[in-house]
Amino acid sequence: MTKTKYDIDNENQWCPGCGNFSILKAMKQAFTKLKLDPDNLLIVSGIGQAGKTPNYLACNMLHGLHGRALCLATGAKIANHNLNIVVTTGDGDCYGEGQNHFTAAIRRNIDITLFVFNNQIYGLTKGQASPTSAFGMKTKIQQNGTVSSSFNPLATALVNGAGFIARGFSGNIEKLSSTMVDAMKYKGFSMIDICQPCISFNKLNTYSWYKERVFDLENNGHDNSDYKKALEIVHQNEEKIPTGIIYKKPGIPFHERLPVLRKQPLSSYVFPESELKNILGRA
Amino acid sequence: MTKTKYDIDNENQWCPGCGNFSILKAMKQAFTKLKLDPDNLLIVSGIGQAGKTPNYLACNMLHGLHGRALCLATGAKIANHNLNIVVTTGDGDCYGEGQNHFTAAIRRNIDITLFVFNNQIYGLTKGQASPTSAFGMKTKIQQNGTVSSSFNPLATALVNGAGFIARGFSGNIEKLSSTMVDAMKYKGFSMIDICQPCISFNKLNTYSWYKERVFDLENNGHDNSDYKKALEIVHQNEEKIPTGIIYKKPGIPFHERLPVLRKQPLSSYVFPESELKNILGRA
Amino acid sequence: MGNDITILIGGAAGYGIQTIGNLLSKACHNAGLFIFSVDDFESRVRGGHNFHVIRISNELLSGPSLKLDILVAIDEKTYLNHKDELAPNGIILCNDTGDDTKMSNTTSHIPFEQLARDAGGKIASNTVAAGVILAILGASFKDLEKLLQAQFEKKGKKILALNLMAGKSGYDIGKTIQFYRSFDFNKSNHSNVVMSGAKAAALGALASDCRFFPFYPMSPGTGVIVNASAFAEQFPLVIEQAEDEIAAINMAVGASFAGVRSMSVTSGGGFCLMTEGLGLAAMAEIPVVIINAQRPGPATGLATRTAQSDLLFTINASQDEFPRFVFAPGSPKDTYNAVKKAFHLSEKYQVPSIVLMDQFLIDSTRTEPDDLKIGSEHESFLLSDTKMYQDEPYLRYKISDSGVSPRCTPCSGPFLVRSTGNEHTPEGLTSEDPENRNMMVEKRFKKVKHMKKEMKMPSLLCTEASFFLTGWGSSKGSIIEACLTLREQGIDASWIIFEDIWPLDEYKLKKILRNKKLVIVEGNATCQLGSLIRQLTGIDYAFSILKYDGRPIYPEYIIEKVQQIMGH
Amino acid sequence: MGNDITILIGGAAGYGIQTIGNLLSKACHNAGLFIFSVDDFESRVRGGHNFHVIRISNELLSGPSLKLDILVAIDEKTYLNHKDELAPNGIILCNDTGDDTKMSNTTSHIPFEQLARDAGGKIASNTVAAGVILAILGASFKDLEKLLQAQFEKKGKKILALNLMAGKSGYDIGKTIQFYRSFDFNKSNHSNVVMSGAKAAALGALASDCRFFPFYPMSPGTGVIVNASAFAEQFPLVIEQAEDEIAAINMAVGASFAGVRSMSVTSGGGFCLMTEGLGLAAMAEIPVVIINAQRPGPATGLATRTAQSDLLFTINASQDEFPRFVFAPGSPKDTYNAVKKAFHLSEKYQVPSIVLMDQFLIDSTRTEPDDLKIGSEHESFLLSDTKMYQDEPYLRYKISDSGVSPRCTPCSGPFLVRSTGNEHTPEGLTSEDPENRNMMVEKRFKKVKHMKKEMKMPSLLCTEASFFLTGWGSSKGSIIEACLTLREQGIDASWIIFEDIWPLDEYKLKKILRNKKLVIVEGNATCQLGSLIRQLTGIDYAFSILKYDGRPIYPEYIIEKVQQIMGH
Ligand SMILES: Cc1ncc(C[n+]2csc(CCOP(=O)(O)OP(=O)(O)O)c2C)c(N)n1
Ligand SMILES: Cc1ncc(C[n+]2csc(CCOP(=O)(O)OP(=O)(O)O)c2C)c(N)n1
Ligand code: SF4
Ligand code: SF4
Ligand SMILES: [Mg+2]
Ligand SMILES: [Mg+2]
Repeated sequence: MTKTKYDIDNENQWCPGCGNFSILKAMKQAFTKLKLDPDNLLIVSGIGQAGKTPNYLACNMLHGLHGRALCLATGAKIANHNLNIVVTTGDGDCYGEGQNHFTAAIRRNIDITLFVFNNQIYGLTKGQASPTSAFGMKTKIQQNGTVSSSFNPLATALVNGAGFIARGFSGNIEKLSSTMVDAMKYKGFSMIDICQPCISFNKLNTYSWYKERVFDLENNGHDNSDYKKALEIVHQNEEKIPTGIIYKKPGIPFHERLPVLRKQPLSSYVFPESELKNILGRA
Repeated sequence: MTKTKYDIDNENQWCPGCGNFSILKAMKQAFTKLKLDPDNLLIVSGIGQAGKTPNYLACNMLHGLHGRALCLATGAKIANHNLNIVVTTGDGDCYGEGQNHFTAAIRRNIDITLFVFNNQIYGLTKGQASPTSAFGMKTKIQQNGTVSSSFNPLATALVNGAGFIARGFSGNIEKLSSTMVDAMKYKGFSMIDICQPCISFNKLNTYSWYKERVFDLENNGHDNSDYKKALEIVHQNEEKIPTGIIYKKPGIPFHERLPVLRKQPLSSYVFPESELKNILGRA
Repeated sequence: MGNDITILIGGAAGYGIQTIGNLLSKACHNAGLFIFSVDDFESRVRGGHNFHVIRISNELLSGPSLKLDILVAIDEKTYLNHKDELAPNGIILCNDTGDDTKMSNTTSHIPFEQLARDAGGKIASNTVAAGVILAILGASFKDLEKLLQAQFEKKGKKILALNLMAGKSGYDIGKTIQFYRSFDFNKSNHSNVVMSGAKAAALGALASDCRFFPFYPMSPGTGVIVNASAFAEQFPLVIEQAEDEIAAINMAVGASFAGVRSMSVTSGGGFCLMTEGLGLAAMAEIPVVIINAQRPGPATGLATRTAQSDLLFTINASQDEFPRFVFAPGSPKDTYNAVKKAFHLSEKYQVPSIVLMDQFLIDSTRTEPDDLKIGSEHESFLLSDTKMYQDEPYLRYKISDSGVSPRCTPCSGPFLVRSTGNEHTPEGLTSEDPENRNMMVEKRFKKVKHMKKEMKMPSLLCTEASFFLTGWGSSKGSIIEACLTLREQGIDASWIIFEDIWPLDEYKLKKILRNKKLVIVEGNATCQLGSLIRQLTGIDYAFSILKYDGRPIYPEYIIEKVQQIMGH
Repeated sequence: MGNDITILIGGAAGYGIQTIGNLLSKACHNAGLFIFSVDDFESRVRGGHNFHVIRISNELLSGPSLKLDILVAIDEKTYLNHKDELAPNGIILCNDTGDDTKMSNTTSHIPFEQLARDAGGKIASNTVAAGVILAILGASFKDLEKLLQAQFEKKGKKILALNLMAGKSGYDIGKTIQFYRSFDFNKSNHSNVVMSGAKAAALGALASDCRFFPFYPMSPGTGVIVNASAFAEQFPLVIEQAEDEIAAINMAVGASFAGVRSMSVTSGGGFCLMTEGLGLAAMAEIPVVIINAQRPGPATGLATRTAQSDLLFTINASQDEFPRFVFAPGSPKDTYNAVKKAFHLSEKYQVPSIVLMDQFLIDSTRTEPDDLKIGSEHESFLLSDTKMYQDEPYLRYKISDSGVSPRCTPCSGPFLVRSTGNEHTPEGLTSEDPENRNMMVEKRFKKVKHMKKEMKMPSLLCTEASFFLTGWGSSKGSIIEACLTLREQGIDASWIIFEDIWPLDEYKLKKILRNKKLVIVEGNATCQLGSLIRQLTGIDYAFSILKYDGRPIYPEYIIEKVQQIMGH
């Protein structure tokens, strides 16, 4: 592996062969392309294998609780919207425990970029079903197979007004990193749901399973400004997995919706001592 | 008002003129049509004005926490799937605090009926924005208007596989009660999002505002088995509000997905003492 | 004691009872009088039985009162529920509904609604009532006129005229009513403030340079947010309604990490949902302030009522152990100061601070001498001069003597800021190493020694007394007043009031409490402060005066219970 | 003491260390020997450094041990981390990697991987290791053969053959290694059980007629669910993964309301999210059982490690106050009984029960005499004969002397069952009336007097001793063992072990603890049991032996600390 400035001297705890390594690589490539220095980058994450990601990168890091990465990121972005914030999270983290924050972030159009490492399984806790697990998939605990149909994150995002929706595949690093670059350039909430084989626990959605199914939307002439087409694509069933930008439309990010933030980042105001004195006098 | 067997001697605490009274009436009508005795009916609710509903009805009641009615109802239904369970909840309760449970109930296809009293506002807590409040609506706290786009509950339900999706309007009791009957007859998870004017706090979405916009899908020859049509309808913007059953398709409810529940309700098994002794011997 | 009367005004929700209270309180404030007012309302928007009790005096009031000098019964329920609380010589003003069975020497029937209708609209009947009361108290019509002008100007000429007319007819009737006391409304120079706890908390946060208020609505906490949002135009503030309380606390932590002071406000059920995030703040050593505005539980309990029953929960909330600050102010002014202290110390020690309030403190309003100051609480502990980290590595969780490590914000210099809720190395990398774990637990707990020194010991009236009314938080005023009254009755009582709650120096506390007969007074059923005192010092209390019906503790209640205890 | 040795086997995650442990433990169990085994693993799926410590004896073991008689180092890290824990005369088996610098009298190099590869696949190197160890311990190859057959039969002939071959070559090498002890593997008649705490908890729930396990995965709690799910085919069980912990607790409450006993299992962070639902169960008086499987925090802390640090949080969790049961079993068998008791009493008193476990207790396995009984714990307290309610009204929250009201399930008769988390009347209608509120608070707390009588006081070895090692929960075994060892050394120690934690009768407890020199032993940094004892009785402890590095408390650790305290 070539060295990058995002490398860090910390033992990686993922299973050898895990799809996450490729995502990590794609991220480094994307940051390099964006000329984003480590000290100018904040990665916020939840708990899970995906949540460990910023531990393996030279970057500013806020590694929080299971399911709550988007809340932390939203707070940080409101505090200082000059920050470049990427959130790394898992399918359980983001669509399970944290699902309420997922739609809330979309509705706020908070200007951060979300990477969901979607291995369709709870990896770190050793293989329980996740919201994106296929209906009927068997696990140690779901011995007769899951009995819930799976959650459709991209459709949920789309119908609730998300302005940048993409899917990636850890098996195509080049493509993934270029989608990442586009997502990070987008002004507003952007998300990439990334197909990621978990070699230890997901024996159904394996590398080759994905490999056989993924195709590139761009090569198929997809017009990602077309909402109706996007709606069709997010409804596509498992047999064909479209990757690339599914939908993109410009929107007003959260920090431009509030007059106080339009002026300057919240963190950069000076303490309004005299105004305050005025008020206190009249309390 | 004519007396029904669902009446109860308890002071109603809603504001005089609130849309909830009509929903309550529609519920009584629906139960009457279904010949459901009060002692054969369980209403589970959250916290909010809508959550108070079972307090004003003769029925079995489980009045829980803000946001968690669907969880309680799911537990009760798994315990005894012979129960007839209706959930009454508000837009804040169900799409805000409790949103994660909303999609989970859909994915389980748990056989209960959900009525969301959607007044597009937090009523009981005196008028803050809710997830369904119109973008830009002003409130005491959202003084410059809300800065989040609104949540689309019906579209979210549809794209995540819900099998019975309807909208109602408190201003049309007859229609509403007949939709309620259909919803309760449906085997699986059914929901009605009910437009309900909050006269105290929502000065935008008033009775006449709704009245001008609602129309009846049935009168317009809507085929509610058509997913594509349904998808269009749930995307319709505020100017036209379709009511009636938007989408309906048969599915296998949760309690028929598990072998143990297919046999009989969980609560009606006898304690398996001898099997247990076998196991303990081998522990 | 000075001139001191109490008025209760009761009626249905939506009637505007609170508006009457506000008018009275403004009139009194303008005249330099002191008030203490309490709202009592049900968990509903209209109807039901609500009331407002306002106590007025020409001297500073420490507590509320329930001995009614004037009972204004807009509805029947008010009359029935409160007539027995009338003081000797007290008077009753009843809405005239045609039925005059209640008529007596002390009871006047006043057609509030009819007069308002005559003036142009039933809606102004609360203005009629305000007029009657102000006349009785001795205010001039000019005083009332000024107030109405200020209040209704923005609403247009018609509404203003209607209210002026309604006020006048009420005032005229009031003038005909005999009452045994009156106040001097001509004084005006004073430097008092009238505030609710909710407003004081909002101001305290602003004075601490808090800029971000992520919250999820929950009574009685929402009042603080409503008050803060009144300043959102003039100040660098973002008041953001979160999708739930979990989001609120995590958004606060995220913003604080990025350098903006943040506070969330909630009540018990919401605080439950915040406990995990509280632990994250503690583990990542990110400052955050939470107001837990208590109300009766368990669960939804009595949503619009008051309680002091989350003390032990607040101190022990969240898995495992970590230093935290807990404050429980006793009045609005104390609240202002407690919130400032909460921010200051949270930032100084990089630990979470919790301010325990309750519905009574949040919603009740009182006059206090104005010394709301802007101190140094807003000054930042963030490292701004970070040049040294160009040479030496920056360690977010550097081991230090005090346990406090250098805190920088992300992307503020040529170094990396790495925070995590997992156990971590000084660099902020997750680590499972047992030695590192020990070092980090010890680092975090090193702070406690210093934190204790920041805390005020409980206040005492005097150190020698035959017993000590011992309490905390919002019942401070009632305890003080009860104590003073008892002393007037020749009973040798003192008080011990806790405002800084956690962490306390056990040895100092033991010294203070040793050999004292403690009578614990608090708004819960299990005597939590008593348990806490025993936990910290081993010292047991002698008696407890508890109240858990969801209503505030009034001085009269304490006095009655003390007399019971003493076998009077 | 009997023949008693300890073996540590360490290597990377994913290597199958646990399988070796299981084979050893089965072989020992078949021979009527006693084991105590502990797993130590990192929060990762493969790689890193994991180890398994198994202690084997021909007598009942109360605690684990860290004095290694055999160290099996599959990787270098194991050798480096643990070589200093070797007992005198202990031996080391190292994976042969060509480098023989570590070779010594006590160290044998064994090519585990090479032998496995020779047998047909590297994957079987753990079987090689098991073979080596069993040979050293004195088992016959037949013993090993039987076990391998049972283990690999289902996996097909090829895999079975491979493992038999691998086991044989390990066994043959083992036979050549000198070791100073061996066991009798020919005994076989015994009535012991080998269980982990996780399995015991699952069995306890089944024996209590628990049928519904809604849960959200969280280490170390998930183990209980994995164990329960093994019985999902044969029993009327629904094991449902919830969308989050909030859903899990509320689903449990909903099911319990509808008449099915339910339990959820979680750890600290998930328990935080459950606290609001806990309060709902309390307010609505709906029985529910929760296992809080502790791990080090705050926040995510050390996800796969152990701690005893949620004691005070668990007792005080959720807003306001309510009766609850808290148990902290000390071994798997105790866990079985505690879970049964938790269900029984939760149903009897209609209050929530919490069982405090921890990663050490959940994951460690030990042999205990089999007396797992099915008692009356599964018998229902639900009213089934409800004929009387055809005449008199059914009052779900009827006021009674004991505080317990008649519980029926909804739709089970011609009456209405109405439950709510708001304050309510006996009928279950929400009510804000202060008298009703007082009555209901008092009704709920009436139960406590009776609840206390159900609780076991802490156990003591003897009532006179120069000091008392005082602890709770999972460290029971280590405390007992340390105590017995100290007594053998002539030190007059006793133990005091709490298993029933809350509510306790303060007076009885005071009697027991009075005038005793308490040395508190627990897995946290602030001495929570010490605080709790002081809170309940005012009695202070003399010393504390605390451990908060995320690892279990071993007897050796206690002994060392006692000796330090005594100035040895
Ligand atoms: C409140 C809480 N609940 C549960 C857990 C346990 N937990 C840690 S990671 C995880 C799931 C991880 O799944 P996913 O988000 O898909 O990430 P992956 O490991 O697959 O990348 C869970 C349930 C936790 N840490 N906190
Ligand atoms: C955990 C928690 N958070 C907040 C609240 C306060 N609360 C009660 S009702 C409500 C919102 C009600 O809005 P909605 O669900 O739309 O019902 P409505 O009153 O409009 O019918 C809130 C926030 C609560 N009870 N519990
Ligand atoms: S468990 Fe799965 S997701 Fe986690 S590191 Fe291993 S392969 Fe990757
Ligand atoms: S506040 Fe609104 S929703 Fe609530 S009762 Fe009044 S009108 Fe109805
Ligand atoms: Mg995953
Ligand atoms: Mg609403």
